[in-house]
Amino acid sequence: MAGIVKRFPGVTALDGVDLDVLPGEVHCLLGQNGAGKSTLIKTLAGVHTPDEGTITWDGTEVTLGHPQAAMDMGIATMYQELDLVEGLTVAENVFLGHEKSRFGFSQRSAARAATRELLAGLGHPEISPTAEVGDLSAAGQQIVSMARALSRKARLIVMDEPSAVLDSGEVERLFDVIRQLTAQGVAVVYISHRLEEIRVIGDRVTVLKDGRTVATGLPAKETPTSEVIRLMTGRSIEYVFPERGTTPQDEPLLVVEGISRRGEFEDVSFSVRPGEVLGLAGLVGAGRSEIVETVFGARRADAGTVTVGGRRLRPGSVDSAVSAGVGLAPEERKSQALVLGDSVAHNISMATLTRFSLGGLIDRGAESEAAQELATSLELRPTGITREIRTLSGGNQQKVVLARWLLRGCRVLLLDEPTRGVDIGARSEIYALVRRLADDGVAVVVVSSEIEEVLGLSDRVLVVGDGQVLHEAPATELDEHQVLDIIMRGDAA
Amino acid sequence: MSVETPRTSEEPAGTQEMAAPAATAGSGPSALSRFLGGSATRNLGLVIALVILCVVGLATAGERFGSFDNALTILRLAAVVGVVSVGMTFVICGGGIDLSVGAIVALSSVWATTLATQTMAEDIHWIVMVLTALLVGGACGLVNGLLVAYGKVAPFIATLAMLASARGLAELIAQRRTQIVRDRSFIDFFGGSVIGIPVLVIIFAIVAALGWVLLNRTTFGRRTLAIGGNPEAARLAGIKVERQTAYLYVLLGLACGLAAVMLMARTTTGTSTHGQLLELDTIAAAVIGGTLLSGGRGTIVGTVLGVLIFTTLTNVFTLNNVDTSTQNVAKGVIIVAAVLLQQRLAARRRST
Amino acid sequence: MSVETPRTSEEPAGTQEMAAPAATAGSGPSALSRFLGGSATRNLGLVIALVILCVVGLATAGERFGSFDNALTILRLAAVVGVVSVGMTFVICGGGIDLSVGAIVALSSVWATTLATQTMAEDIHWIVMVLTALLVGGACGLVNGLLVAYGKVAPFIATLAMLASARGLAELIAQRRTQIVRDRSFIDFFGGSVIGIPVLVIIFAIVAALGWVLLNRTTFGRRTLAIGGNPEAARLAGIKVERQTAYLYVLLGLACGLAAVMLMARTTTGTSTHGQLLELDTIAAAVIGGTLLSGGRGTIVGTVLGVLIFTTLTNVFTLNNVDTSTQNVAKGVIIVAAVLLQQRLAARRRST
Amino acid sequence: ADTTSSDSQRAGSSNDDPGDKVTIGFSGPAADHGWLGAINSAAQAEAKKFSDVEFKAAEGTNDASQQIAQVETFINDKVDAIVLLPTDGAALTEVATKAMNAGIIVVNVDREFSTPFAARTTILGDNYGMGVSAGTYACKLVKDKNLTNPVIAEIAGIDALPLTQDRSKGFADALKGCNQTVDNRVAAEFTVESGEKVASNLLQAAPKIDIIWNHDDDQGVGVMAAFDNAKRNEFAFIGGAGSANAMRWIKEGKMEATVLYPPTQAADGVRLARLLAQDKSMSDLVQVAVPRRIVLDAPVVTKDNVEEYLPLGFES
Ligand SMILES: Nc1ncnc2c1ncn2[C@@H]1O[C@H](COP(=O)(O)OP(=O)(O)OP(=O)(O)O)[C@@H](O)[C@H]1O
Ligand SMILES: Nc1ncnc2c1ncn2[C@@H]1O[C@H](COP(=O)(O)OP(=O)(O)OP(=O)(O)O)[C@@H](O)[C@H]1O
Ligand SMILES: [Mg+2]
Ligand SMILES: [Mg+2]
Repeated sequence: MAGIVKRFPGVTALDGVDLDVLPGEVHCLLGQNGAGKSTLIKTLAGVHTPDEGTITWDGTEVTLGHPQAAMDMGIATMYQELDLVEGLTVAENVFLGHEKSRFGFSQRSAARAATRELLAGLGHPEISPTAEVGDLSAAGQQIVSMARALSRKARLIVMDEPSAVLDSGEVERLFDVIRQLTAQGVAVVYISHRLEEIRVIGDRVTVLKDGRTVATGLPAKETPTSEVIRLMTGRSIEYVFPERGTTPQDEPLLVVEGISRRGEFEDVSFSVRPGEVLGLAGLVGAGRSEIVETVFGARRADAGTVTVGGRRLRPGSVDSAVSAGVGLAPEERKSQALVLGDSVAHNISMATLTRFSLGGLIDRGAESEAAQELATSLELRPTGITREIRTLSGGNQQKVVLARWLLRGCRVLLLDEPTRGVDIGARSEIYALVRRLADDGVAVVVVSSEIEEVLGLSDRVLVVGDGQVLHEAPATELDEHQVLDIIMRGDAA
Repeated sequence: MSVETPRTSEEPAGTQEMAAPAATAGSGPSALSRFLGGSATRNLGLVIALVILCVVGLATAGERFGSFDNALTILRLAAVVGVVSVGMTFVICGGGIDLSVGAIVALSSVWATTLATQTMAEDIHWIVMVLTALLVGGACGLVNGLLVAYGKVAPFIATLAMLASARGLAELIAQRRTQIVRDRSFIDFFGGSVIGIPVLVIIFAIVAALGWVLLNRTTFGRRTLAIGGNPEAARLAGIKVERQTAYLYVLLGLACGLAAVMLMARTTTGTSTHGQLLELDTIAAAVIGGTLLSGGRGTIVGTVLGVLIFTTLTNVFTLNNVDTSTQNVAKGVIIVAAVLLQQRLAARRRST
Repeated sequence: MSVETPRTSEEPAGTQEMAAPAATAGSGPSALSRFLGGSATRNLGLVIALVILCVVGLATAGERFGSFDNALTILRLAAVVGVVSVGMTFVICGGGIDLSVGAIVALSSVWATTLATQTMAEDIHWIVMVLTALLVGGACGLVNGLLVAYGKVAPFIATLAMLASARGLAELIAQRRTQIVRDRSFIDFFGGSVIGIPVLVIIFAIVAALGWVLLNRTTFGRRTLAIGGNPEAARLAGIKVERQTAYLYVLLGLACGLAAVMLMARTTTGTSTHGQLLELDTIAAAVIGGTLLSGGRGTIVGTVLGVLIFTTLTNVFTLNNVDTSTQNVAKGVIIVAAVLLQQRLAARRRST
Repeated sequence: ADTTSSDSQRAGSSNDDPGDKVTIGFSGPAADHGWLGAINSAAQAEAKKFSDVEFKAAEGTNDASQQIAQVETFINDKVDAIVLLPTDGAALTEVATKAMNAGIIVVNVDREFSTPFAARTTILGDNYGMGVSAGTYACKLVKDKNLTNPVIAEIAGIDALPLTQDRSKGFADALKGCNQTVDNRVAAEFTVESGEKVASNLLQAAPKIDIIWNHDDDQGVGVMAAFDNAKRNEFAFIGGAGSANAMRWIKEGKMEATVLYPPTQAADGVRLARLLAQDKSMSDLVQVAVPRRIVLDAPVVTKDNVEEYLPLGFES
């Protein structure tokens, strides 16, 4: 690909990008949120038609008018936003668009068998080909998406942040698969915000910044991290977790006692003091999302109580939690957090409407001022708050969700995978933000599948496995191996 | 200069979405385009369509179309549909739909003109009839709202059931008779004019203005758009989705009650046949006005323009003595042409 | 033993979703429940509703309801609505809606019974009439499809326009007269029976069976559900969303053409008033049968059950001499009660 | 023959005495309209008069297919006679023939079948005649008032119905007789609301009108409201069907005349069906049997004869 330019109304997402990929290599694509990575690979996949530039495949120049054209050429893509149809089964999704069929009649058993094989190859024989995709967890869906890319028998597989929803074990398995592929001469374009992954799996690196290629063909293993970060952000970032303060020994603010939900988790108790950051570590599917959602009242607990500042929350009532000062940044921002067709400003102020209103009338000046302030402080890109949120890149959308609860000024903040898909610069900003909030006396609960992140950010860590609290300890007393060990052993200590 | 941030071209086909993008009111748009509901581009298309219609009207029917009287006739006819359409815009923006509006109008009009109500109205004041109609409309809306919001019955089904029941009930109450409004002062009030403007038109204007404020400037409106745009996100942001949904149907029910009063004044009757196919007219007005059937987006100005376009169209046809069948054929073609034109226009403006 | 992996209870309110969760056909479900469209729970509710209706029918009208003849009457009546409902299920599953079905049926019936067509049919064979009806229906569907898929006109608007135009055109062609089918062999063929089963019912059965296979066993069906469930994902998977969308409307148009033929045989006429309110009946049948109005989910079995429920309901009412108004009131209440019951039932089964 | 005033004062006949028990099925269009409502209730009332009649009224429907199913149900039920007011005469012909073949007496009311074999007896309101009556009366007005170049307007009912076409044709044909044509024509939907709507637009279309014929007094209530709203009354307003409202307006001078369209046809049908089922004859005729075809008159009600017709006016 050379000199690719893609303009959206109002923004030039790609402004002359070059990318060349060799057979059998893992080519990593790096860049901040909004740098244009997803746009670039969508251009490669035939989703967008570039305004300028050429794509050369096997030595011949091609134009890709439709995703099917790219696939026919041998390019398969795993998109950042999961591209699955929730109402269809796993097998149907895997073979969507290239169904196994004879005379138009689908050969369902053949498709199921092939799917089963693919999933087994990915290390997930437990996912049933006949399960409905909507019922799978985000990680499960990512696996399906991967199976789908593999089912195409492509010569180039593009992966847009495949590891965002995966835990470390899953990522390892993903890497095994990638190695097998490259051994067969398949090229892989790999996008991730986790630089350590790049080191492990990558061969060469291309860095995008503001829709331009700033570096290409860097050796992945050798280039120093600081150099990559400097190329991406234009400045150097000390990629470290903020200093922990001394947690005041106040009364716990959030007290969760013995909550259970049948089939999801059992007898979970914990408490968080003001100024404390509690981390929930565990593997994908451990039920951590369910726990925080239940605490928030988005799911109704079968048993147990949640109290905030001594006040008991009504079970199953988000409203009661919100008015008690609890906020939740949910795991799936698109389906659970954002009104995609609405503006950034409105999405930010969604939980705080009454503050800007007098007798129901909204003071729009005050509203947009407050939203703009937050957008600026979170370095939202682009900064305009009147922009429709669907046009923002994934990481920037996440910032908007955080901004919503920052604006509200919560006493208790529940963050489910707060840095999923967030670039390294923004990530350290979010860490600093969380710490600052804690210092201001907010009780924070962080769920993350990145154990390093949980350990680095929290004061105290709960290790959750299979719907149970397995272990509780101050973060300083645990390391990554211990956590994995606890999870592997399984039963509660 | 447009400051919209339009959507990309990958509009999924087959979704119930107008292809024109909504502009978000940024810092720069003129007062006019701001008034046009924050989505000037889309509404501009409607205004152009309306202007073309008027030009055609003037060209073919001249003075008869251009007279002040005729304008009032159009507005008076638009008033009843308009009031309900404004309410419908809220329900659709909130992710719902209401097929029962016509039936609710019928039931309200019948209930407000029963012998008992009219006798009471005679003793006290005609306001009794108005209150009865509003009460009946609101109650029907409440039932719809409860079924949809708390009973989790699909809006299409719940309001279809209400459509059947309310019209049936109206027939039972009225014994299928046309009930004549006897109170002259009621008819004189609603049939009258204030400084040359019919009261019905004034009511429509007030309802539209209130609707505009409610949708664009209040927390109620913001919540409506949020639950329509993404109910799950709204719920997790602490919005009481169920309650808000129920409110919307009650609001529409009240609009139906008001429309019933207006219709009673216009036709001097209450009957179970009032409001036939009103659901189609109002949904069509809202949708052509840019309201997304899937919820989360819509403008009152667009809806009002939609109502005016349909009403003016019929007026122009009648002035030209076009027979109904030809009218229908032409109507279909014109609707599609207008929508296509509007899209091209939007695309053009987008790329400037 | 249910093997569904149920959804969580946080169904957003206000979405046009039946609250009953779809069961995913795992490895365990019985052949029966598998046949019931892969969502046994939901369809079980419908079957129970139908059984209750039949019990009520038997209890109140006894032999008159239970007779074989009466069953055939119900089925014959269901046949026309049923054929169109099957087509409608496809369009709705694909994320669309079609308001013009009634008008297309009318236009097809009129076109197939014009003097010219009938004369040609006399010279050649009555199949000419059938082909004409199918052609007209298919053509109307094609126009709808092109407008929606490529013109990006919202389905509601595009088909509303078609509704007006097609009916207007039918009136113009027929000069608003009822056109009588003169070909006896045509009427004898479609009005006849094969081993005691009316041909119309057989046609309905075949259409339903073909529809089931098409939706559940072919790539066409998968793609339909995909574009309805997530058009963007479907597009990324290389599906030609536009083309598939257009196909769906053509399919429904053909179903309308076939329905027109059936109606011509039933009524021995072609007229512009055929198929009135058919859009409501067919959408209602599909939706009560569990098809999501927002697309991506639906079953043919559910739709067929929906059609049968509505038809049987009317039959039971007629046998019991219930007056229309009371019927309507009762109908509304019954629909809501059935849906609510079904939900509770689904919730109950879910938790076992 | 004016059989509409089918009262029981016909002495000297034993026809009204109880006879064999007969079951009569009745099916008509949806009674969503005053005239049809009157048809239904008159039929119902007529049936109640006889202790030997079991009356089964099916749900009114505007869907021919649905109505066919109703007749099929009657056939399944083995009723003795069916009184049928078809939504569309031609569409119901086939099933009516089937009923006749099954030995059931079919009495066709108002809208005629396409073959005479489908019914034992046909009672018709005369839609064409109604138009002719209205047109003739309009011609008379033109002459009486000495109008040169009069503006004549017509407000039709549901335009897609053949009966509307018949009425309009009759009106146009009669107007031809005095060299007049319809200048403005609109079509409503037999409802008050639609009447008001189209009349409002009509008044704008024609700034001055001399004669307006409105097909239907039901929608006439709305039409009258539109006149009042626009404060227009320069024209002679002729109605149709003959509702009580219209009769009152004629008395008050708000309406010039209305053309009667008898709402008792189905009642007559029930009466005849009973006679036929019991194998009796019509006592008022010299002829022994019930005639095959009865066409009802469409008289014009004016200020002069309104008192006479007032009892026939139906409340709508
Ligand atoms: N459909 C669209 N319409 C308008 N602007 C868009 C659209 N898609 C992307 N953009 C803009 O293009 C730029 C690049 O976005 P892109 O999604 O490619 O970033 P990214 O590098 O993938 O970021 P992330 O790491 O957050 O996923 C952003 O400024 C974004 O707002
Ligand atoms: N592969 C799978 N197939 C079916 N159901 C699954 C699968 N994975 C997870 N689930 C369901 O999802 C629930 C938890 O998944 P989820 O990913 O939300 O947990 P989590 O611990 O919050 O994960 P995350 O690390 O993503 O936050 C499980 O209880 C299980 O019912
Ligand atoms: Mg991206
Ligand atoms: Mg989770």
